[in-house]
Amino acid sequence: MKNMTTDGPMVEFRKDLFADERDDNLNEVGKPTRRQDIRGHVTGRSPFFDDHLFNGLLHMRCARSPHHHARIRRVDTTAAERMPGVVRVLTGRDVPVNLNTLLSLLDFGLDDEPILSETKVAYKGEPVAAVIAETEAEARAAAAAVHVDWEVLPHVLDVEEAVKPGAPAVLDIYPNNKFVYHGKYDHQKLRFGDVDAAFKTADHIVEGRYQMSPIEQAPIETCGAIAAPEQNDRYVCYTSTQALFFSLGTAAKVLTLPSSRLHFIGGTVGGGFGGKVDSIHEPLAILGTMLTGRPVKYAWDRAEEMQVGAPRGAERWYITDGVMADGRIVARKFTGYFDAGAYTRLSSYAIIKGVGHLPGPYTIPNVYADVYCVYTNRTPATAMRGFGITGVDFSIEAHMDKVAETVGMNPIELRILNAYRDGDMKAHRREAKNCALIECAQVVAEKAGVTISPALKAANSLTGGGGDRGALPVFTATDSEGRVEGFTATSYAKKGGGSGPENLPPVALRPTAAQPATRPAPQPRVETARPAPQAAAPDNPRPSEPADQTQKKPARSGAMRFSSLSGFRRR
Amino acid sequence: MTTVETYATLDDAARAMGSDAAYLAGGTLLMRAVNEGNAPDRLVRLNNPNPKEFRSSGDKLILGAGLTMAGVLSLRELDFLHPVARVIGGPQIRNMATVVGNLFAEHPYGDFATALLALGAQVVPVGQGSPRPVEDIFRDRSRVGLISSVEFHRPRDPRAFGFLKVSRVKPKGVSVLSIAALLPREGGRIRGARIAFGAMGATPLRSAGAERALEGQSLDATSIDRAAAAAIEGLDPPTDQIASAWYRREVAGVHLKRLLTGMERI
Amino acid sequence: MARTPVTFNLNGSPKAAFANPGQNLLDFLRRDVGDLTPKFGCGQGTCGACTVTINGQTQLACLVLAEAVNGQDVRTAGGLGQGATLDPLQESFMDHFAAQCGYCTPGMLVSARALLDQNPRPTRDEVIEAISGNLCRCTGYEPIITAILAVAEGRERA
Amino acid sequence: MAIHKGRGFAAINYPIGMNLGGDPSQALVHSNPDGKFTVALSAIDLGQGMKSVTRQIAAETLGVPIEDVYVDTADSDTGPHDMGSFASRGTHRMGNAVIRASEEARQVMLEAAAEELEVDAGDLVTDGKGSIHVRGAPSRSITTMAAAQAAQFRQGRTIAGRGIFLVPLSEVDPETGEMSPVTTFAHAAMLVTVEVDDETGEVAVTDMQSAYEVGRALNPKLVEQQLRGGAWMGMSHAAWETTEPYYPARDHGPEDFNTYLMPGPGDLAPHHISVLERPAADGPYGGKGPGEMCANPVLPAVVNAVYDAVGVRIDELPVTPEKVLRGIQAMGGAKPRQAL
Repeated sequence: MKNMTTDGPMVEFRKDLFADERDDNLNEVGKPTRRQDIRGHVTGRSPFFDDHLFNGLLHMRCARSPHHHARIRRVDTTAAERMPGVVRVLTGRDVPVNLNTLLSLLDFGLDDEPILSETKVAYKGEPVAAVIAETEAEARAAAAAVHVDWEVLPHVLDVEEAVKPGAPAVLDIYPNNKFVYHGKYDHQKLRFGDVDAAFKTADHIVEGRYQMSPIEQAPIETCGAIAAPEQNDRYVCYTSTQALFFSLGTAAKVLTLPSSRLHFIGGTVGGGFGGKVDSIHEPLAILGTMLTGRPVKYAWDRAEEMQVGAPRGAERWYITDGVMADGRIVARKFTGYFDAGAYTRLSSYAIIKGVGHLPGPYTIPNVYADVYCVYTNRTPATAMRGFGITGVDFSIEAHMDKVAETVGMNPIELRILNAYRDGDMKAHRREAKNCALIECAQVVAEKAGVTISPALKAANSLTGGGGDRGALPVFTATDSEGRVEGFTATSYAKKGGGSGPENLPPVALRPTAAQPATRPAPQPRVETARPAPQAAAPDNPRPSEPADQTQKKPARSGAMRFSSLSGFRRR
Repeated sequence: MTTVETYATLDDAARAMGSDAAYLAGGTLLMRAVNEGNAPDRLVRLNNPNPKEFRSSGDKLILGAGLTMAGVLSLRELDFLHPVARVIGGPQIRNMATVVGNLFAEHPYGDFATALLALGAQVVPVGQGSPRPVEDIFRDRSRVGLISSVEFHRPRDPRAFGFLKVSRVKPKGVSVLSIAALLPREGGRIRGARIAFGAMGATPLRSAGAERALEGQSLDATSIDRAAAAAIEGLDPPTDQIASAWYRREVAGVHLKRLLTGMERI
Repeated sequence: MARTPVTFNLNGSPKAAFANPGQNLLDFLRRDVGDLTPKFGCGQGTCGACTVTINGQTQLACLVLAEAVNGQDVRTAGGLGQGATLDPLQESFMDHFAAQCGYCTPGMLVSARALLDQNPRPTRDEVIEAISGNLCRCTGYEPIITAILAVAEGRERA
Repeated sequence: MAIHKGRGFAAINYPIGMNLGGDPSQALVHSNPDGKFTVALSAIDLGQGMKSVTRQIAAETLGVPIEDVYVDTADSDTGPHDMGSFASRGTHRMGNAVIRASEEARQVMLEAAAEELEVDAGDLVTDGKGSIHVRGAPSRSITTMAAAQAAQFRQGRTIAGRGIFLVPLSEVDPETGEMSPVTTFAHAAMLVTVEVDDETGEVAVTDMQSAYEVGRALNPKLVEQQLRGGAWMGMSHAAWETTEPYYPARDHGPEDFNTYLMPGPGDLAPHHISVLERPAADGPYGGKGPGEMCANPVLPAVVNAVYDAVGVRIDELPVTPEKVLRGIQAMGGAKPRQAL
């Protein structure tokens, strides 16, 4: 069954496994057809965003915070505006909706991040002004001439320091530097069975602490966009985005433009690995074009890509396993801290993905997790290949090795013994299907010459699952640790909501315009939750409510709410 | 904003230099600074630099200002330096970077300069100045004028010179550290030991401890162990993205021992 | 600002354009000459995406002063192959799936061509050395090494 | 000095498709008068092969040769809505949307052919080589080009299809975490061999043996590209990469590729790959999307191998020579286990 498909190290296709679940006689699917784009790649003719030339192209570059955390007393652009070649200098005042969170397009999370910060910066490298000049060198020189009067604030860089009482507040809207899930808890919970009871019955308790590093996506093409005026009062935007309509939707929201006035072109991208989802460049490039009438390019240089571009966030995991002497894991408990950096971006979402993945590809009858999305004064984290999973898989599989050593078992046998099989109940309360972990482990053991017991060599994913293993726990221990008051579910980590997005306009829940930045705070600086108006049309006036700060806030800090699911809404 | 001045000779270029000017040779460091907006306003360059600018006089080897790493690799007279030139950057960098420019390369670069320090090389200023030891350049690079060449004596036995570069990335990676050793032997005894370390300070530095441990000794397991144990004396390792000062201290002796053991076997 | 006329050979054809003071060759080739095959990856000389040859030697266009190529012979990936006939290296990269996003590919091919021009039968280690200045984030390099060796060993056409 | 060899193992699964769903992808397919098809998408090809894999899926579904299909992506004026290329959703979501669009277009194509052949469309099959014929009677055939021309110029039909694929949005229970994260999982196992230098702490990965289960290898060479490149990235994550070498301190953040470390071509380990295919019920032709999971098993396998080699557990990535050396020194020397 071995097909040599390269001249280098071998690839084999194990067509013998799961053969009766497949029809291998297809015409085109399964063929090693050349890439459609390969000729363009080898001739250097594939059109990346920066391969579109424009006469009179202007260049944009941002002035950035040198501090981890600081209040902005004043941004002075007068010197920059007088520099050679400078056409315009943008600050937060020029951005129509200068507050966003990427996942607002999915009705997930509060807008928390300015496009160009006006009052405060929360990480080193945060942009406060954008210079537009005739050449890249002139934009660079002028960005250095933007003067900011800073008031440096205490900062926090470690996730567990950040959640201690009295830690500097990174974002005023999230109490204790923790994202709020479902309007209810300061972490995402997973509760399946009763781990504490199971620990008491276990022969061994195995504990571990694991730290994943922050990692740069490092595409060879840096992130960027070129915007230009198009006919019919529209704007065209050539972009390196990984997510065309995410970027288009974000630009429409931030610029308060109907999406029909935007024409996004991309699709040929020089590597992404998750780093080109954030839609940082498109809104500012288009805004530059709107305000100058000329084509504008905004792209990161390599240093910015590495230190300003959002990395894969670091994660810290604590794992405790209850293990029987024969190697069966009967309970597994996680405490996780995701280092989101200064703003939410996609971290809150990564955690839900990670929690849905616990306890890894194993059937364990008692599982518990508390996972925190923690704000620190670091570069905001975002997606990267393996998003939400890579770090916890590192932790789980390093931990499995400790378990194997504790019970004196071959590590491959330990995995097969505990592997999930078709019909098993997973901790997120769905049945396991289409499993293949056992077969992967067996193939590797065979290739590497690792001897495993006949019983485990004969095991498979199709049989031996279900039954007791497929049942929900008789008892699940739940708790209300980490309860948070004053938030509504719709604007936090509850995608859509039970009654559907059409008739559930998110309730306006906003920080006040001017926010104190230091702790301690007497209570969360948000308004009390109000019931969502039922079936209110977007244009209907809001039900009468007590006068509050929300109605007085300046329009640019988020008067409109936009989502891919529910469109624009006036608050 | 940047301006560029192009001259026919180094003498002309030297006259044009000033505190607001930088001399553009291979460009591998200076053009990056230009791209990043960190370079002086005036760039001074030669019209036709010679990438193989080299001559010898007796056992004196004279490497001209235009000589590139690729130029070194193309010259059989410099074969004992090929292992050094071969680990500077990647192929493109070696086609551009000059030997003299490497003397001005700041940490973590400057592995060729480390070799020149071990060789006791002298730099020859453009104009009237007399040759000065490369240490003078390291002391204050900003006050050095244009260099016309760097010169040193060919080791009588080329096997007396050894070089090792340790990097995390292979085959092209910046240094955890580099070591150059010149161990001339007379009657089996080392006379005039020079051990230089790269990436173990802001500039290439000599290991006073290792030199003392080797001087007058034969190169054997005992003297090598002593040199390794004393290697860190005279060095001032930095913490950077590649390694911490602690790590550099811990492994400096280990790598010196490996280099010297290899030289002992020859 | 005073622009400097630069006359040079690009892929065998004479070219003339004006360079800005301090402008690098990469920007000059892309914006002013119109050869988009060299790519910007770093502007620091650390990625190799802008690799070109100058008088037959690979250099990094982002670190070359544009006006320094006056009178020189510059070649880019745009000059590989002849007309519709691709260079054997280009064919081999296609056959061996040696490109994914394609962004490092032009620079990688220029380095590979320079290697084979100087050393038609390189060893695997010599191939590794020759592409060590060209970063690829997608492939893990193995297919690229395989594709170059295939041409060197004559298993690929020509 | 000694070099110690060690082996480490890890096994993982990976959720395919955007977490919790709610993320539609759309595709449009239409034919030209000469029977060639264009697939219009807003998906992104960032190297993973989106254009190529959707092209194969479209050709398979339409029943036409691959060279008769061209995928155009991404222009928001012509490509319908798509959330993007991330979260291992490209092949899964867009592949299914392309199948639906292609099925619809195929049906019109068969109806046009049926009218020309004067048979029932339900009796027609495609041969995948450019012809449509009556099932069991290959001689009663018409080329797809002729069918397309007939549709366009005689019958007044548009051979076109629309496709959308949406996994409905899942709720998440705040109390228990109950949810439907995704509909299918890919799998992998990996055994790596390392060599550890006990005087310097340097770790070299010298061999990788893997098994990846990908649902179906829609294009085996594209799958291999992902697995090989992804495993390299996993090795890189394990022992080289970090934006903050002294995390959580932000000092010494790398700003170029000389100081942001990734393994070079001289650091490669031979990677011997086995591909398993257990088709996913709702994957396009069973495909799962291998692009993200391939790096994940390498990280733990490397730390486990280092422990096997010298007895040092590295619980904080990356595995730098410094961490290994400190561990060895703390134990008073390497403690090789070689248990695997």
